[in-house]
Amino acid sequence: MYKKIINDPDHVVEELLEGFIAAHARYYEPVPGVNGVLLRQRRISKVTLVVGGGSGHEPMFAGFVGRGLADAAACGNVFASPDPGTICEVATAAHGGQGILFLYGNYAGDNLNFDLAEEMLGEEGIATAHVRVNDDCASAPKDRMDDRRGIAGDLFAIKIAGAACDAGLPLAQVKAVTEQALANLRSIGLATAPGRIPGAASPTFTLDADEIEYGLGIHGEPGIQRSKLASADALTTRLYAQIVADMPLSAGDEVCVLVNGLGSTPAMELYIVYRKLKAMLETDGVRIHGAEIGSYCTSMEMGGFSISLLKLDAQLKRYYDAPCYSPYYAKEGL
Amino acid sequence: MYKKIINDPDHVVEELLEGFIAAHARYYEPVPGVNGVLLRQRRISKVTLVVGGGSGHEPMFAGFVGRGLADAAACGNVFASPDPGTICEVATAAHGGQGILFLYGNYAGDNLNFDLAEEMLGEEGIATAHVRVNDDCASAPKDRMDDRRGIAGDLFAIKIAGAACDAGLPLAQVKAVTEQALANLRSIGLATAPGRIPGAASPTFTLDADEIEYGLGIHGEPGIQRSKLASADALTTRLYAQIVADMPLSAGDEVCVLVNGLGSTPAMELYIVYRKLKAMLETDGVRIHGAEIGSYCTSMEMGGFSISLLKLDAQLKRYYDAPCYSPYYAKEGL
Amino acid sequence: MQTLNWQDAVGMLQAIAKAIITSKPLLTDVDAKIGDGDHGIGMAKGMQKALDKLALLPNDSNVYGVFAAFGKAMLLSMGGASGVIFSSMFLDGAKEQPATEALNAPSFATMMAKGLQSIQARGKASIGDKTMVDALSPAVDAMIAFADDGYATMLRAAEKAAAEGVASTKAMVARFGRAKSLMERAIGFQDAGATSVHIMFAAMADYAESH
Amino acid sequence: MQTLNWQDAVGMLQAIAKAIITSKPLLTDVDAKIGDGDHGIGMAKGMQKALDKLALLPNDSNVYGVFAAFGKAMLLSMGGASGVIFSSMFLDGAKEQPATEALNAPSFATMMAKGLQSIQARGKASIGDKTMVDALSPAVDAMIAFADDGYATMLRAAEKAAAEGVASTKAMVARFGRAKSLMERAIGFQDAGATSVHIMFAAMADYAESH
Ligand SMILES: Nc1ncnc2c1ncn2[C@@H]1O[C@H](COP(=O)(O)OP(=O)(O)O)[C@@H](O)[C@H]1O
Ligand SMILES: Nc1ncnc2c1ncn2[C@@H]1O[C@H](COP(=O)(O)OP(=O)(O)O)[C@@H](O)[C@H]1O
Ligand SMILES: [Mg+2]
Ligand SMILES: [Mg+2]
Ligand SMILES: [Mg+2]
Ligand SMILES: [Mg+2]
Repeated sequence: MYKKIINDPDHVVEELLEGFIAAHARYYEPVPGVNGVLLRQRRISKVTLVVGGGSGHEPMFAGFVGRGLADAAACGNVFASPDPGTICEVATAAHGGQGILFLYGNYAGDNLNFDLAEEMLGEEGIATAHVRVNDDCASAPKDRMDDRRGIAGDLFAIKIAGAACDAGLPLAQVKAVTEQALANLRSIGLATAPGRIPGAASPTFTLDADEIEYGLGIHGEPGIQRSKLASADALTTRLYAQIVADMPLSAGDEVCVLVNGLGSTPAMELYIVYRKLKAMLETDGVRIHGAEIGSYCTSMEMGGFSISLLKLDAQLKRYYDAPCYSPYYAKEGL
Repeated sequence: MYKKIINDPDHVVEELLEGFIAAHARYYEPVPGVNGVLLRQRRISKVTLVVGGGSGHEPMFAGFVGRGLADAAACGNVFASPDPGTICEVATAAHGGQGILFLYGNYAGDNLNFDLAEEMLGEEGIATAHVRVNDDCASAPKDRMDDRRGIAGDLFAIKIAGAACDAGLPLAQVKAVTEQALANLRSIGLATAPGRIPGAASPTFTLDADEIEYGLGIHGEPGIQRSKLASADALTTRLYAQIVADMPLSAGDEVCVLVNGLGSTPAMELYIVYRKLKAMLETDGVRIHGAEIGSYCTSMEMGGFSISLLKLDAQLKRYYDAPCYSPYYAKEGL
Repeated sequence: MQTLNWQDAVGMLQAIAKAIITSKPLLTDVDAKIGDGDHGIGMAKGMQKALDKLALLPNDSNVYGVFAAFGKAMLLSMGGASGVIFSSMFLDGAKEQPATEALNAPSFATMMAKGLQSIQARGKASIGDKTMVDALSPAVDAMIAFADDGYATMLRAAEKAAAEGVASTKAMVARFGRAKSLMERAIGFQDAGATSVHIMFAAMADYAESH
Repeated sequence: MQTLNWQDAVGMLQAIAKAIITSKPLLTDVDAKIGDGDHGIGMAKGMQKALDKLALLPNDSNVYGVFAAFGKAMLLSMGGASGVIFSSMFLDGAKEQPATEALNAPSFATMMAKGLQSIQARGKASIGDKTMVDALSPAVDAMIAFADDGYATMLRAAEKAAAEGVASTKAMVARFGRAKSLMERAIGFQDAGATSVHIMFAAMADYAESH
């Protein structure tokens, strides 16, 4: 059993959320009886944004509940979608009367559970819609976009969707804006070390001393190739090439960039990656409008990182620039 | 050699800072020729706060350059104090004319280099003072406070000192306020896994599968005891007891709390620790005024965490509550 | 065992739950190979909650109610793909059925067939997609084929069919779940959910043979 | 070698730098035991910068200038405790000295003694505190004692004294540097900085004996 600072592997999510909500009590309140996080000062005259998914990716998802971001998060067990009962409770508690957009990663488990929850809410007359984040361009070929997983790009999806809700758009339009963000969003990552699930006897995969898993998912799903470790610049070059092959960029384009650490990779390394990414974007004549560097979407001590690029249009840029605040993601107005 | 996403171990700090300043270019500018970070929109009619120390603790120190925080950071190599030339260049570039407070951890290397820099600045007629952070109550007995190391509590010291500078206090008073913060600040940590210095052949220490290093420093300095891993609640209880033995708390006291991850420990575990800490403080009748949970002061993939408690008085509370903004530490005004 | 009464249903479902809980490490290992390694954790958790539910369930004699309660407890506690999929196996065939004090083997087979239908409607997986359907679908076929031979024979046949189904998943590329991104690299490994289905049928067959 | 001229000073300092760079892993290991494991990295980096400096240094014949330049390059590149401490060893005894084309052994010993003095003024460490002073102080004593016997004898005596100094640190509890928080747990391990001092004197003695 790997060393974990926990009490009981079967109760990590409950205890994590208890600590999380207590630590940020100024901003959050619990949803009685289920694993969820609710924004205290939520606006009611707008579409409600509910995010969620498996736990173990902290600060994703609960850390992006905040002003200008999500109104609530429904939290599953480690690496498992929340159940439909949890999703319904959280959504009902958060609902401001203008309908609910569910935003979550495109995984079989999440899809099934959120769909069931939408069915249940629909029976109660609550308008709902969903957008499934599918930014990981390593997870399926381009002609099977619906099969792609959601990874760290979720951060940008939540940012845009949250701002669109705050702008007062109706549900269908919030959904359309969020889908536009996804159409312009690509991510790809690699791992140097596996994650460690509380209570699991072994890590999520094993790698030799000089190996990396290229294109892997944030639950340790194997990627598209097991490769050799290379320099930060070489790895970044390879990942960038793969993204632009999938979503071409032209000189004059503007992007937002996310270099996301998967858990145990030091910020030092993420900045070294960003340094190279920036150089390549500059060479290609692409302007970087915003950059987020940090471990926003993690995988239980996994080592490695992902890169996400969000290609901006005027609308996406406006929503990206809107101020927001959560303990993990604060943006001053511009 | 451990897996690192770097290019050349001898240039990690330069490349890290290049990426860091570029990623947050809205806020930061470089100090030509040396490893330093300078706040762009620094106010000049106030005492200048310069922090610094060895690199490898990211986001500490550079990540706490910001509005209401530090004006600049002087960055050494990994786990080594910056040299006096670097400190002088950074301080001179940041100086607003009202004198400079240097705030750094109490380590032989930092003390020697910052002292030399102060000598050099003094020769140029610049008023300087320093405060050495010594929050780690595991690093020396109470009758040898001057021998204690600085660890994650640095965050609170920077927060208070930055607010005191912003309040327009003269240098001597900024120093006095910061010393008062340190008098009321205690930290203690433990490690479950060692750090990995880029280029080093082996980790900073080794631990058996069920061992922890109790009371260790943020460079992997051995602690006061090698113990067995226990539950999060048991470990937290032990650390809390050690802090209150050193700095007694009474019912009615108010504190700010920091649960700091050392690098690879998931936020999940930090919140589980906080949950217990909060319960114990409540039992003791101590009010938690603010809580920071995150990996603010890291140690190159080290596993484990530390707890810091800042006992508030009216003045410290006012400065803690002042708004601040850096990409790693944003506080809205209350 | 000719018909299944309330007590039998509870006993058989308890046997299923205990078998899955015991197999937690195995299921986790199987899932770790081509998935995310949590299948054993999620299933064991759901089974524990379902056991807790059974322990509190008032005996109203309605057999369908036992299966529905068991499935509902799984649905509301497991999460994950398997939460919906595996709870449907018990819940969807049993819910909204008229109360019955004794379920005969053909009705049992029908209930499981409905569960399978619902699973396929929700999850969209067919035979050959490397999911639990590859074990459940042949098991349901076997149940229907042997329904007239009584519970023991029917369930043993289903168990054998499920075992073959599990083995068949080794050769498959996954079209659902986390393993699908692996493509050809998934070949050679059996599906975790199918493995659970087989464990469940083995427990049912054992129970039927000894009661 | 009776006196040390500009070329000798460069050659000897190059020998020191190369010896430290070669010993980087050793020094790092020694520091890792009771410190933070970076001593070899910092020293090697400083020595490389000092080597680079020497390579560009115009030959103005002033021997003290070579030592001062070497020390200054260390000071401005190393950081850490060892940056100030070890640069002082060369810089503080040499700076502000009148230019000299040939340094005799007694003057060399005096220069090193001044360096030691400055190190102790800055770092506050005395003999017995488990620092590089435990190697440098006896080495300086030996240099003064053997200064009249010429460079080779003087430096070999200093090297031997430094070696004994290193050995003596094993029994000590640290009062400075990161090892001090270890208290009794530091006993049994030698000090990293003292180890560097010995390596430097060994390189100097070898150089003097072969030139
Ligand atoms: N669409 C689907 N239809 C049927 N079964 C599925 C489907 N998706 C996944 N499964 C089953 O669920 C199993 C994985 O369960 P589990 O590991 O608990 O969930 P997750 O994939 O969310 O981690 C797979 O082995 C597969 O048998
Ligand atoms: N105050 C001091 N006086 C003399 N030498 C010291 C002092 N503090 C530290 N040292 C020396 O520096 C060495 C450590 O150097 P190094 O590892 O490079 O720096 P750091 O301790 O900053 O990591 C110690 O082994 C010791 O010999
Ligand atoms: Mg899962
Ligand atoms: Mg050091
Ligand atoms: Mg799984
Ligand atoms: Mg050291």
